[in-house]
Amino acid sequence: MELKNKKWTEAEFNKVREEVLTHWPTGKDVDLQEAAQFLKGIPEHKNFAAKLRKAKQEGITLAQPRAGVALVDEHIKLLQHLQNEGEADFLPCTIDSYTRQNRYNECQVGIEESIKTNRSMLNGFPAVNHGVHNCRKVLAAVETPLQARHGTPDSRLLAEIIHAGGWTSNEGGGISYNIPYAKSVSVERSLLDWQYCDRLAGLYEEMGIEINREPFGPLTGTLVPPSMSNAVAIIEGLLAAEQGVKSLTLGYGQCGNLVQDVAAIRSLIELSEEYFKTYGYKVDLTTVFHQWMGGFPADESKAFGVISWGAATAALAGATKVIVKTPHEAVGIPTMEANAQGIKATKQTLNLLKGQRLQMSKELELEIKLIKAETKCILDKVLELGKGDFAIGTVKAFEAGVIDVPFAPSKYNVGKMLPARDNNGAVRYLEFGNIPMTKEIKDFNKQLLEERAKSEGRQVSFQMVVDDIYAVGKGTLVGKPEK
Amino acid sequence: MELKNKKWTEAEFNKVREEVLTHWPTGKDVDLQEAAQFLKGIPEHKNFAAKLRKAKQEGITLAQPRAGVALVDEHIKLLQHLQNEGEADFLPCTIDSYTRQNRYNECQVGIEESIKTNRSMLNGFPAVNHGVHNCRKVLAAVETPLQARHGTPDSRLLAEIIHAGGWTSNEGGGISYNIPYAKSVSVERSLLDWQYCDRLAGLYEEMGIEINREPFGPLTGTLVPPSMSNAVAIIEGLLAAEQGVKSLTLGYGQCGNLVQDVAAIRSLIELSEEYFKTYGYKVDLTTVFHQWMGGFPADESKAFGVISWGAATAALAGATKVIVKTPHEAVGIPTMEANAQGIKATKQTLNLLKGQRLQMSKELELEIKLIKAETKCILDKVLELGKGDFAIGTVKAFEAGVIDVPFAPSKYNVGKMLPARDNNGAVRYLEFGNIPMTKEIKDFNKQLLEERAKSEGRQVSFQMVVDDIYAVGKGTLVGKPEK
Amino acid sequence: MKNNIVLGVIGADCHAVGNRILDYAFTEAGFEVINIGVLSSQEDFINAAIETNARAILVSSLYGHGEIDCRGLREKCEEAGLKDILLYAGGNLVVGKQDWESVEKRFKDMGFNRVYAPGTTPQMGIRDLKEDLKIV
Amino acid sequence: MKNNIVLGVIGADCHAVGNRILDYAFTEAGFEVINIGVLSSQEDFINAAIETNARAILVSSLYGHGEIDCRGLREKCEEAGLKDILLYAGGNLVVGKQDWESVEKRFKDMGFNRVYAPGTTPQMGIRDLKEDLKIV
Repeated sequence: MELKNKKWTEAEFNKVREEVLTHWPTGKDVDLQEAAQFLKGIPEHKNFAAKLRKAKQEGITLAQPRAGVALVDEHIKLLQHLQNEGEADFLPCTIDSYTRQNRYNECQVGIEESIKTNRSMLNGFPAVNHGVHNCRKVLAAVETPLQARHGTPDSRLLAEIIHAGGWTSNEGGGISYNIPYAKSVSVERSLLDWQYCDRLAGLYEEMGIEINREPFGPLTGTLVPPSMSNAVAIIEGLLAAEQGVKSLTLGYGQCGNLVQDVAAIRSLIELSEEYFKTYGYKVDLTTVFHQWMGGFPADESKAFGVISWGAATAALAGATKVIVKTPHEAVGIPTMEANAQGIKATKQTLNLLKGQRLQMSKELELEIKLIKAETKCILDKVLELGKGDFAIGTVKAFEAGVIDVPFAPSKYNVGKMLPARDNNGAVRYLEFGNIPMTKEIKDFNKQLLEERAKSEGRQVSFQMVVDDIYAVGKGTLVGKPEK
Repeated sequence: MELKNKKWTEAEFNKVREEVLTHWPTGKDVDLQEAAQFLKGIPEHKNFAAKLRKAKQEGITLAQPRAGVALVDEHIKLLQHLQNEGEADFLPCTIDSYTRQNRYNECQVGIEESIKTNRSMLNGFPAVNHGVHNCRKVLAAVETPLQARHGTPDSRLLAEIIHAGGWTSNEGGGISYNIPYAKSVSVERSLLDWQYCDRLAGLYEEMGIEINREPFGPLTGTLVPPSMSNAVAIIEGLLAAEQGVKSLTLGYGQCGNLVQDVAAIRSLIELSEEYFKTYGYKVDLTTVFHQWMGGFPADESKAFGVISWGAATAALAGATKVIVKTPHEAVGIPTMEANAQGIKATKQTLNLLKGQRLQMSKELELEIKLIKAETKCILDKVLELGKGDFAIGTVKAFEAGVIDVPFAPSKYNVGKMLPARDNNGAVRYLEFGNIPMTKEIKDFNKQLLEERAKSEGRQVSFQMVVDDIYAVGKGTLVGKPEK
Repeated sequence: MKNNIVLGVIGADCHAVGNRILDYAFTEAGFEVINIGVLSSQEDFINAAIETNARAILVSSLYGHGEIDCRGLREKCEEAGLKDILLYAGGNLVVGKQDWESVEKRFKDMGFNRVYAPGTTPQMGIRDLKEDLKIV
Repeated sequence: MKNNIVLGVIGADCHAVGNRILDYAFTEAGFEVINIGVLSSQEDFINAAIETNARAILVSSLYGHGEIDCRGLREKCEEAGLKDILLYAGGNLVVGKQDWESVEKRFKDMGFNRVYAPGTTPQMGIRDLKEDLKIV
């Protein structure tokens, strides 16, 4: 099938679908009509799109953890703890890394070993292996909507199973679940596979069932300049909307400078709504703010400081949802107790800040303008390369380094761009590589980084970037040279 | 001695001093000349005033816990833990409640029982009973400046002992350590006694030794409108400056609305500097921000959320120092481990926010203007009542209810004023009592509270105040009616 | 018979906020509250109880010295002729985070009828007091 | 003799940031780094080591599956003729917060020469590698 940004026909979809459902035996249990009936029976408080819309109307920020283990009953126990003790507003099913690579055989090994050793040998819930029935079992056991969170370049079978299983949201996108999560999956391939996932959501919408889709905003989670992640989010949003997605949650990962973080969320909303309008899509747009995705301090009290500051920023930015970290972040996958602790600190902060927003200032206005201008430079070029088609343009933009994600594992990412923090902790472009920006923007970024270099008595260099990566784990935002 | 806002003469001071030093046997060990020599030998990094000045120059916020136990060695162990594990920038010696009432005999009972039962039976360090020698022992054991923190209407002997003991800061003031801490000490009495403490600090200054003084900003710590606490802070600052105090730290307790909290600190700095200038005092002014002083959630993760948000607000306000709460706050005096945890969460947040300030917005500008206007209304009337003398005016202002502190135990406080939160969580005047404000200000406060009452479908009433008092402990800022 | 109760904060403790709220809540609940306020001695409580013929003494302590301050109150009440008066205590009664059951036991051993942990709502105390005084 | 080392992230793990930093740090320290990147199989590591005559294999695992992914690597190295090659492992090697000593022991039992806990700096690995390879 040839990639273009055009809604798939029924024939196109069904042809691919037939094959997709054979990827693993559990695929045969997916029946779209039966699933639609099942989904219609789910109460509104367990529908992701409906709960998000309500939060947006009330102007509040809801909290969602990450969590997933190998076995169904253990997973239910984990989610119930996060719901009852942690007071999570949304529950996740984080999918394990083998499923993300479609290595279902290895999932099976992981499941069996988990039973044998009595501890989860997988870093998430292998939903494909567990199948539709078990996904429904998980939904029945909780009182919040469920979402699959993963990092799967080819999530087609997974999407079929989770939606039929009653999970009303799927995270990911053709860029955001490929470039940061795979080494050798072409952009063309993953865009097509995610058009499938979006079309599936669109089909449900056409049957009167709301399914939320959430492109993964933070990308590599490491010093991604807001304009780069916003450009990717807007492209994924437009591609999803074309396939019929109606409930869209665009995301952004905290960088750490309050003004920049708030500006990132505001410009993401404003610019994406502009594009949706231009292209005639009617979308129920919400936003998700990811608490700090980089290195964490090992000390749990310090981790609470990082978590709470992320929660405060999400509230001040007016994000609809915040994804929560835990005090165990530095050492790996948290216990369910630690996970609940992260949610509780977050919710307390959100409640204290209910209704409070960062007010407009000269600096915030400037930052919103800058992010929008940078994002437009990228998107204009993508559209030019694709001769008016964002899907084709995206493939060419990666080839050309017009879209360039820092620290991405994918060989389809040029990797010439380099980011670093300025003196206030805002993430700027240190090397633009082939990213097309105006001279004015380039000079402004350069000037800010040279100010920092000067104040630290060193040259602008890769060591600055390394220092920034380790900085939060060591307790600061901007990485200073070792004394 | 007759109260007026005038620097005490040497004769006046010495006459009172002779008597003060007889209040408890340890008083006889205080020798001002010997103490001055000792203080001159203290390295700069252990001088409170010097470290504050450096922080102000660098634009950073430093963290200080509260802590104190009955016995010297245990107290040293506690402080060393807060310094080494908690990374506290300043150390406190919180003084026990018997000392605060000058009941040194009961302190002695507490000390003896603490030795017998092997746990602290006092809620602080009884510095007067321990005497100069032991205060110096504590100082020698740590590497940060020390400050006495208490709540003592008559702190004269305590001040003599701690400063001679090498502690270079004393918290308190004639209003702020009387009205919230005593039932039947007249304002005149405590103002005189605190003039003594200020004059003592001034004498050291004249001998070339920097002593920091810190009026206690939060007063009762419960819904105190910023203009009321700022008016008291400015009066105490002016009275201290008259007695020769050069290093002054004015304080404010977090109310919870970001814009109001930042406006409170900014207006406190601007207005007090204006007054110092008018009256010709040369003062090294710094500020202290108290993390939330009201009821805390019992859950420790939630407490971390409250603590971190306080730290973030302090940083965004640009306060020089922040006073830290602990995750044990809801249950009473914390263990040293919990105390260190509170500091670590705070310092992590401060470090992440280093250099970040809340930018000027329309709303912030308005709030600064409002707080200044309200404060001026109070101060103008105080000055009028005192016929130009702030000390005399203060006594009369309390009699008249011109200064009126909510929820204060003192019978010298009229207690007619009632505060409550508006819809955004900012603390407003619900009842002005006899506090003189312009009609415009009164109408504005009233309007904001009626907006809230309307949105909650109830009348403006005392129940609203009760709900606000419990709110943070229950997880929100504004107290909503029970459903 | 009127339901007079004496309310106050014992010892060198000056925490006034909770005292105001308890006053408000118990008054709303129909009790006649004699509020002797903060910084009150055992004698202050006993004198007020005798003067007003009170049926209960409600002692608050928020600053951790409650254990020292409350010792002997029951004995002094009996000496003063307040034979069957109810004694309640609540707040942050001891220094530090201690096992609640052992704290409660120590106060009950001292002769208190009811002992309340930090964070108890006024409603709890009102319910108990109505039960103990057999008020429907 | 050149000090060639093979660097990579094993299994289905795509954490690329640390890999870039290790590449940078070991190169700066004078090693010839053959970086096979993320999502690398045991075979990828072994093939790269044979091709470049490497003296050490540095395995990263950040996603918790390290225990499954690393099993048998030592045996496969020996089968492939890499008799004395150094095997290092580091990152978040297991799922969840586990006792570090038991984790280290399990990896050493699998034939790893050095095992690193979360949060170890590259400098620590560089120092150890220089020591193990007797580079002054």
